[in-house]
Amino acid sequence: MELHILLIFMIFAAIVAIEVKDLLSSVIAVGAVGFALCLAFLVLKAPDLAITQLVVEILCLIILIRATINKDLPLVIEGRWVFNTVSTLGFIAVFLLFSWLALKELPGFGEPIMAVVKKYLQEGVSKTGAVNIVTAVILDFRAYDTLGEATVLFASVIGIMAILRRPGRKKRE
Amino acid sequence: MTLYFLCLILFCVGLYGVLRKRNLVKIIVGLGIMEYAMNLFFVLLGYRFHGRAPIEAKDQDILNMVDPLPQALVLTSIVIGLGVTALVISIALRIYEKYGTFDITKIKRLKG
Amino acid sequence: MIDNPKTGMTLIVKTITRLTVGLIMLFGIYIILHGHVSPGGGFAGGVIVALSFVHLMLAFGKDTAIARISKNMASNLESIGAMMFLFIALLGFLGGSFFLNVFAKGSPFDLFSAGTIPLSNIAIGIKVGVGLFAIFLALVVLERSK
Amino acid sequence: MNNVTIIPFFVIIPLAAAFLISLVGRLVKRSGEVIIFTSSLALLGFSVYARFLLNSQVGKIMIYKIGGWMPPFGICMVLDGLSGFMLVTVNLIAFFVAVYSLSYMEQYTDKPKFFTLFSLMVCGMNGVIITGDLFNLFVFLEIASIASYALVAFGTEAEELEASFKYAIMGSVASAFIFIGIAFLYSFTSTLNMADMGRILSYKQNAWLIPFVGVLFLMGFGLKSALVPFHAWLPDAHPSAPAPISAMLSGILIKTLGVYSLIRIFFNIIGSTHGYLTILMFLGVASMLVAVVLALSQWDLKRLLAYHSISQIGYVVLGIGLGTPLGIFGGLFHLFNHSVFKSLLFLNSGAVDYAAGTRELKETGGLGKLMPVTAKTSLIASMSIAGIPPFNGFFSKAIIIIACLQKGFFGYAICAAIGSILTLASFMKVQKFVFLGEIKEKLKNIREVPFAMVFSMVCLALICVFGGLMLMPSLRFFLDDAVTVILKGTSYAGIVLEAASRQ
Repeated sequence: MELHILLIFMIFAAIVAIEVKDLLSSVIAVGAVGFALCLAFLVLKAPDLAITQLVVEILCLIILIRATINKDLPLVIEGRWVFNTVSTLGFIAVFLLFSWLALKELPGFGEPIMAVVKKYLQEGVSKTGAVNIVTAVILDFRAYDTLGEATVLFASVIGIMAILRRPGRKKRE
Repeated sequence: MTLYFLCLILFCVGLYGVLRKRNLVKIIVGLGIMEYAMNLFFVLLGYRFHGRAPIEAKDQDILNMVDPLPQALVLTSIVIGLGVTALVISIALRIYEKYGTFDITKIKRLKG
Repeated sequence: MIDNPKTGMTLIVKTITRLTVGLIMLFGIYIILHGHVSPGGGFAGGVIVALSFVHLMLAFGKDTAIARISKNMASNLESIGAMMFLFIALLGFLGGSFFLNVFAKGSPFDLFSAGTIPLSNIAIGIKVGVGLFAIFLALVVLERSK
Repeated sequence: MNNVTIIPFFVIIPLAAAFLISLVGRLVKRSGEVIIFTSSLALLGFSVYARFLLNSQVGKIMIYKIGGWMPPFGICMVLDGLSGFMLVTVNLIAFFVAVYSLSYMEQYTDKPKFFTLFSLMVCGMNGVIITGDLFNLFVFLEIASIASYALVAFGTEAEELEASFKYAIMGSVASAFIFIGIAFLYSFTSTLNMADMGRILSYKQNAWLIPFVGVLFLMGFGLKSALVPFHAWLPDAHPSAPAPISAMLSGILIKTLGVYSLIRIFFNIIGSTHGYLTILMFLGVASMLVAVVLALSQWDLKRLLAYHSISQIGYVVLGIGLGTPLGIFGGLFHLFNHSVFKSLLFLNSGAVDYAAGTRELKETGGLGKLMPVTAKTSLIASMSIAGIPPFNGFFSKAIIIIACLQKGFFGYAICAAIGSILTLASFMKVQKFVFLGEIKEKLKNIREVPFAMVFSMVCLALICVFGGLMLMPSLRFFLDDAVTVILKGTSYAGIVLEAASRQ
């Protein structure tokens, strides 16, 4: 039940974030979505994710607020995109309709199949020595994924430093 | 089931923002919302009624934990999302520096 | 604070920051080291370490933070962290397979257990901490130099 | 240590190179160049060696179990005919582009960062190709994508940043769709290993789930490979990047992230049904015609080439969508050929840009006399892409058209032929305005580009000329094995799981 409330809150906050005119308010509203997500992770028994989401959210908010503060806050003018808006909404409606049909065939909420995972739970501690099964999965069973994840972050750090450097080109002689 | 659907609605709110908003920051915000929604969706899929967090304790039964695999994958996904968001923000800041605005309609290539 | 980088925020903020920044960093290190026995791990802890630097920078202005760790140094440290993780992965070849957890597993619930997992957590923690700080530094330097 | 130990090195080498370059690149002069050259040469050697090694294996498949975990529990790497083919293609182009960029990137500042990102992109592509795990594919796809977003904006000019922003947003939306698709599949099958997933899907009944997931993947990978309704980002992103990166993006990135992943998922995991194939063929033909018509009206050399990339991807998708052995053979052959000649064309355009400082067709002219090598290689590439007989493009296009006729799709065959004629027309325009005609006054004193750039262009042109030789019986295994993997379809699952328990 609390999950429903959290999700509905998140949807409202998201709509506010998308529709509000002021950029700073928009960023703060998206922060609200993020912290609600953090709570939802706690309810879903995912403490690792809750910690990570919380700190990542703080960092993202600091960066986003610094990006938008002291900048002009232009009114987002709209109106002549009626056709586009309608077609986007149509696409979303079709997407949701078919996803409803597809969701019916998934196992119900709260009853995952857990075929492969059973082995992780049974042998995780004895095979890897890590008590935290999530850590055992990300750093032993699927450590290769984590190498990829570290590389993604590395790529984005190098990419950001490349994008923010100046000048980008040498002058032509 | 309803939860899954609500989660996909959240995803679509983000998608709407990305596709229809005319401001770089709004687009980034929309992207962030999409990321939240897809992470939450995956974790919801792994929840189990009366399960407990996937951390071993000395006096507890092993097999009543929630599915740890989606949590591990979503951890990866959160970090990927952070990387993408930071990269996109830095690009947006450089664009702001060149044009003095976040408004797409004033930036020639991003129209349409 | 953006208008006057030299002074940073007010005295109250600075004093509180001086008291808390060490604790925040310590907490980050704790989270990194205990990744295999409690929730958290290299990523969460690394972000907390990065946040402690960000905290310092927001309160005191960028010079104080840069005096502790410069952008080039952050970038180098990040590469070293990444190399360490790759090296741990390659260590697995000693046991015959890429990413094999070669060290002794020890007894569960101990700090020194789980073979290479704590080492991986430390490598990731270093990488993420300095990497994210480098991102933040680059963004702030961009804003200043306009 | 046995034969399969070679497989993880396709990821380890570029990754180690990237980390090393970012560490020592600034300190030691020219170290970045040395490392990138060595690593890409090593990768090329390894990929060719691995391809030949594959011939001696039972069932032509090699499995590497990371960390020693059996497949459904850990991640495994799979090297089969299709991966071997893609690996050789990617590393071949990456090597020549790396050599080319040694000289070309002199125009930009901070070369070590460029080489780091380049290495990461190659690492991402290799990772996507050899992985046998669906989520791992997503992770490596993101590595390659993020590196390419940053590389597109590497010049940090206004239009490059805009193109990169658009590309990054579209790419992230595509990734989100792919991620949701993976989440659906995970919940339904409770496994992430591609082979195991294929096995479970083959007996588990469903009505709406798999079509819905199929559409999600089609949108996601379609966006990554820029098929026509999803192509809007490509004509901005590819021309804005530095020329070597345009060559990488158009030559191999859209094929690896888009077409290869699409093939792997649709044919080997979900199983190709008539409906998917029809959609693929339709998208292919639409891309082919729409993009070539748009290309005709372009006056920016690189933008014109970018539209042709979309159009040529259409041929590849059409060939594969036919689903017949000959059609798939033609599609894959065209994929290889297009990688070669499109990279060559982008390198040519980079050479023109490097020497003349412009890539507007109206401002250039008569460069043929001043830059003979660039002019000749570009002529070869233009004839290849237009499908003039002795060059490689002719053979693959002919095979695709014959396959269309064989299956009775006369309309598609005619469309393919028309597309080819329009391609010829637009490349005649390029030749006329860039290399023939009068030399403009201010371009009088330009010279041929440096040796490293010439070397890459000549080598790629030679591959264009002799590419048709791949049809010879002794070399056909290279393509035939890849076709076999696709044709075997969902029995991929059984083959991989059986090989995993054996090796």
